[in-house]
Amino acid sequence: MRYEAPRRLEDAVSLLAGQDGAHVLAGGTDLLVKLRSEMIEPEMIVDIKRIEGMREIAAEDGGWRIGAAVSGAEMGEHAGLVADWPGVVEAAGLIGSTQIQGRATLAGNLCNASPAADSVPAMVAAGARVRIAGPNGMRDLDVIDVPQKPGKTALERGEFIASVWLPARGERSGDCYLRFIPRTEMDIAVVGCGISLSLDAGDRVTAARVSLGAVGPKVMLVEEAAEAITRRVLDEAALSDLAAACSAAATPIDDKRGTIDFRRHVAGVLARRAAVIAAKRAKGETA
Amino acid sequence: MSQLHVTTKINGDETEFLCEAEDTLLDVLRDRLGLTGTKEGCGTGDCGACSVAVDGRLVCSCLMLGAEAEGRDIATIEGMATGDQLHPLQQKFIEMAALQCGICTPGILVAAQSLLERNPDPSEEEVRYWLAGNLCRCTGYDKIIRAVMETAADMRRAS
Amino acid sequence: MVEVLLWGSLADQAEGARKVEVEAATLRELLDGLGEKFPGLRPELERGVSVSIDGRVYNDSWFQPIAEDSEVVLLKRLKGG
Amino acid sequence: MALDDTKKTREFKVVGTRPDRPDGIDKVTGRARFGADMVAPGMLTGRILRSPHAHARIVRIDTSKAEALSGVKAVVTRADFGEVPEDVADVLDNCMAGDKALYDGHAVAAVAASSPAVARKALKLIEVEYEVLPHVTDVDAAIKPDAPVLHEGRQQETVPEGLSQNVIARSEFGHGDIEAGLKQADRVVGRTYRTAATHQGYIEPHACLATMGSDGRADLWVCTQGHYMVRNTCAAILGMEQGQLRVTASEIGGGFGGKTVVFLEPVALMLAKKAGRPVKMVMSRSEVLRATGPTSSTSIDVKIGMTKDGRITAGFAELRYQGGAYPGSPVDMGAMSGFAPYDLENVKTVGWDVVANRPKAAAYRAPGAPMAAFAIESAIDEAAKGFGLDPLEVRLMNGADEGTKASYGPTYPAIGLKATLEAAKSHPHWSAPLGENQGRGVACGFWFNFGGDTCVSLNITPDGTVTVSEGNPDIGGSRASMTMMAAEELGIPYDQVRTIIADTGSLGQNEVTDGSRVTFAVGLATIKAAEAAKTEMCRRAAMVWGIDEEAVEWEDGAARPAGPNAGKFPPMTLKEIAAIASNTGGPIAGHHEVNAEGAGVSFATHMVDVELDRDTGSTKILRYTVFQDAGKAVHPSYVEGQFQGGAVQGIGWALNEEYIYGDDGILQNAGFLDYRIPVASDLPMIDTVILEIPNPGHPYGVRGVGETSIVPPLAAIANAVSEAAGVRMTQLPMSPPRVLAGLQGKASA
Repeated sequence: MRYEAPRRLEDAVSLLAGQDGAHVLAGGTDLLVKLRSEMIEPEMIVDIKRIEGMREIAAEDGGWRIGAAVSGAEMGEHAGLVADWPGVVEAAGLIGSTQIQGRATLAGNLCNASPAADSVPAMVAAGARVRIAGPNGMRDLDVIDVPQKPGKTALERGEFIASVWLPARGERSGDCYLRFIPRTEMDIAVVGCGISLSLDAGDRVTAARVSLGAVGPKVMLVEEAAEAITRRVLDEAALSDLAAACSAAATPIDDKRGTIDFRRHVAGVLARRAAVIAAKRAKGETA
Repeated sequence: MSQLHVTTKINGDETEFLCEAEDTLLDVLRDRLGLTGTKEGCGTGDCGACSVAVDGRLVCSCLMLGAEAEGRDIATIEGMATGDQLHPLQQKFIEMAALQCGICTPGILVAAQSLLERNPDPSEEEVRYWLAGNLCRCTGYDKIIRAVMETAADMRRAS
Repeated sequence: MVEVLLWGSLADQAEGARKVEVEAATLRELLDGLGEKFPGLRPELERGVSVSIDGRVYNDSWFQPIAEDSEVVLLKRLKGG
Repeated sequence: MALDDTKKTREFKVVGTRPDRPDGIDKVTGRARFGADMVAPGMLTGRILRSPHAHARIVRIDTSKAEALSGVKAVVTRADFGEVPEDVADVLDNCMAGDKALYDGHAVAAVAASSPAVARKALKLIEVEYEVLPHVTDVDAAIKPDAPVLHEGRQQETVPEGLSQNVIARSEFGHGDIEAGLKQADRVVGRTYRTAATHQGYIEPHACLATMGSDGRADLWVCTQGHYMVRNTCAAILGMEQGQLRVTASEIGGGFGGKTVVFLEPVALMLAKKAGRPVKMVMSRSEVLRATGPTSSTSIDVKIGMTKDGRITAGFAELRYQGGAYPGSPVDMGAMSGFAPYDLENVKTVGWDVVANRPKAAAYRAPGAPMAAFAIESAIDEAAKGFGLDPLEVRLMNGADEGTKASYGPTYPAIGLKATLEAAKSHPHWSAPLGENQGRGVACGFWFNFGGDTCVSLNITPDGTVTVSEGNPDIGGSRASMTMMAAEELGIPYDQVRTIIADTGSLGQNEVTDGSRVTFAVGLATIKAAEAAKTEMCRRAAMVWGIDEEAVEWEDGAARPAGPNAGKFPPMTLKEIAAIASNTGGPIAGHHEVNAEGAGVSFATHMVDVELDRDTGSTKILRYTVFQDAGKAVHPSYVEGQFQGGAVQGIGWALNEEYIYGDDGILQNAGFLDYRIPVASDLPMIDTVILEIPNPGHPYGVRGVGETSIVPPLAAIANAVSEAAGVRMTQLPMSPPRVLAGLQGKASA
């Protein structure tokens, strides 16, 4: 196996394009687990951390462009990001342990293409987009379209994610990510839920995006759930419609971490709780 | 298969080593540099026994390639004391019996040091969540958490 | 003569009696005596047993004395973890 | 023999204090050397090829390609091992499969190579032809007559006709008449309880470094709870004389009973023998979970008859334990210990030892007892609360005391069960208010504690400092306790003594560090060794003073003339006597070898508050208090550490830990991600109350404490969760899906 640490984007692209079995290394917290367990036997590892810009967080069009090698811990220490997208930051800050968060990245979490990835529902709810570098130059893609099925992404040969862009956060809007795990830390999400919403002066929901993780082959955007609360105040009735819509949309499986009934039920519970927190944040109250 | 030549700094000392591309930093520390204070408990980032600090950031050395150490500044348990002067955390852990078998102790000490560098006055909950990635099976964590909080208090008084 | 209490399922191998009598002044004499008097007990004795004498458990001390009025209870071999 | 002249009423100067442990600095600086930290010149890496099937006949193993790979220095299969004595036959078969692979992960071959990478490649080149057989992993399924059979002809005479060959043995304990007892009851609680298999969860994987010369002499460096056991077992398996094999114990990174057996060691020695070079073997975490010694999964029926006022008229339990692929589950100890805290007129327990296609069970801290206590203490709690009675009062009313006939047979000497219950009743925790969705649970627990072969050698150095050599690996701070007892007995300061763990070449046979025996038995031998040294030092003083030996006694660290015609001599301190040792006959030492018997039992009561999240079924531990009898706490911090560690292993067992096998018989969670042991943020502080009811069998009254602390938590937490949920939880782990199902009224989960 070869290890390469190119300094320029173009070199990374040509390395990746020119070699079968080449894998991208950013944080490495998923890649190295697969490497050591021989689930993958890469011919080459391309470490993108020395490429200019990969480790920057920059303001752009009112939102934030986050380099693909920025770790969850670094995001948590960036005041602007935390203020605008607390949901996305807390999602990245929940992955694994303090040690894992010191390395794990949004792009890595996304490209591992696990249905239970913690940061993905939050990014989907936020309407995030990724900038992909490849042999034919750069292209942008919505985060929701990156994973296709467990372990498979939409990236072509030679392509890798260079950065993630979070749009501007509208007025009176807030986001939140919650997950259910049996312990208080360290587990893979049994269910994950990201919600981003905006409120009008009367606290009625003007826009909402609701996303669920670990309840289907890939992270899903639940239109019906957003519909259930749009143009309504988040009272008990709206919240239970939201919960019902999420439980209905969920298509979970039974596995060692949870049962179908449990995941369906908890999807509704988390959606309800996440909406309440997102609304508080939208109103500027600390949640 | 040619090995990689890596130049880095470990516990303040300029260090060079050769390693395979697939060797992890943990493999390098233990098998090539003889620094066996950093332990392997799982090899998958789930136990924290391999915790080190890289450029001041707490990470699992089993989930980092040795090659990535090029030009980095690495701190391991062996560098925590200065000469025969133990770090206050090391001293407190002994005094308060905050270890039994001791296999998790190096990882926990490195992690706790990293916490106190960022947060000189952590609450019990903050200590518990920061150390959630360092598994211990002997102590039930009680004396470890107390030792970290008392050390923080001592260091605040001393500073 | 010493009275020995056997555990429930062992009684089936000693003609159904929970309490048996054996001529013994030491642990070794006790175990040998039981084996001779009740051949059915031999498989279990060979697998190894513990013996409680007056509330304290002995595994191997052949020459541990046993008084006539000692409380002697046969136990499955006790091992720890 | 245990000394009967009890010294318990004396004033202790060192015992009972909290000095720093002697091995502390090495452990906090990373210098301490554990199993995987040793290297040797010319060392090879050993790795094991493991069966991917739960049950399969091994038709053929072709190692030729592996042997041909450059860098491979030795390949081992079962064919390399000869016939072995009957008592280690199962141990060998478990270390290296014979004609059948009996569980997912069972070792079938091994290689030693010049590097880890070559070793990994070599394993892939070994071709094994398997004839896959049907398998069974559940204990109740394994009993059915039509279940796949693992062994022929291993069924003991105690098993009635017509049951599957997988049922190995039946045992029955107790006294009185159950049926009569049940009739006297105003109410009978009868339920079936099930617990999942759990692993000891030590953070250090098994590791060893083996060297064997062509002269048949060998050395082994290994992390183990008993290097003398390793020596004897490996010698038997390899057909060596025990004296030819010297085993050195490394620091051990946790064991809890899981390192009281051998897995890698015979294979490493065989590889080293064939390769003619040292071989190091280190297990991965997945190998530790798939192929070492988890404890049994169980299925237990309990019936408790109770009168309105809380008296238990009958206690019955039928316990089915699967002990993995070989006979020897800890069901008997579960059946004997379950009702041990109680004074019962009618009690009966029946234990079934069953085999299944799972790794061979090893001991896990009070082996067999936690599961039995979970079932029995849950039923007692349900019966008491059924009559609206206070669960502590009911346990006090039925509690065992001095003179009680124990459920497993003997009459108790002085014991501390009621003292722990009284302490619990008067503790502020018992009367603290509870909030919504919160519940409080209590449970009692017991463990036998053991003695066993023990050797200690104590030497006085020329400058008068003291070294103690013991043969029991120190997991929880026992070097500190031995140092304290030696210092106490010699009347010198703690820091004048240093205790080390000696290899098998330096001391006689020592029993494994288990059975909470070390502080009891090694402590006893340390005290006797110190006494022997004192006797010799008094003799030397008598020589110098020209008086009779009998007229000299040892007091406060010095020899002093005593008795009417002893004469007036200034006391000679230990250091003064040591300085002239070579002038008065030679170096001074004391040693003691004994099979320490008569260990005292240890009782505990645990109390826990939980809070349920009714929407998700998850359980939060709010408060936890342990009340346990230690006889005499030599080093209170480490006694507290045993209480806290046992309680938290119990919390993991009760809420989250389980072996999950798929229908294909393959372990699905062979890693710390999905085998979920408690993390720091899951827990509150664990409060402890140490009670001291002296054990007559030990000079200082010491009782073993290490194991009892894991017995009550499963039941205490189940009782708390059941109260908070309003439905009786009968299956462990009480995972959120199970608790949620219980809350949603889908029968008792």
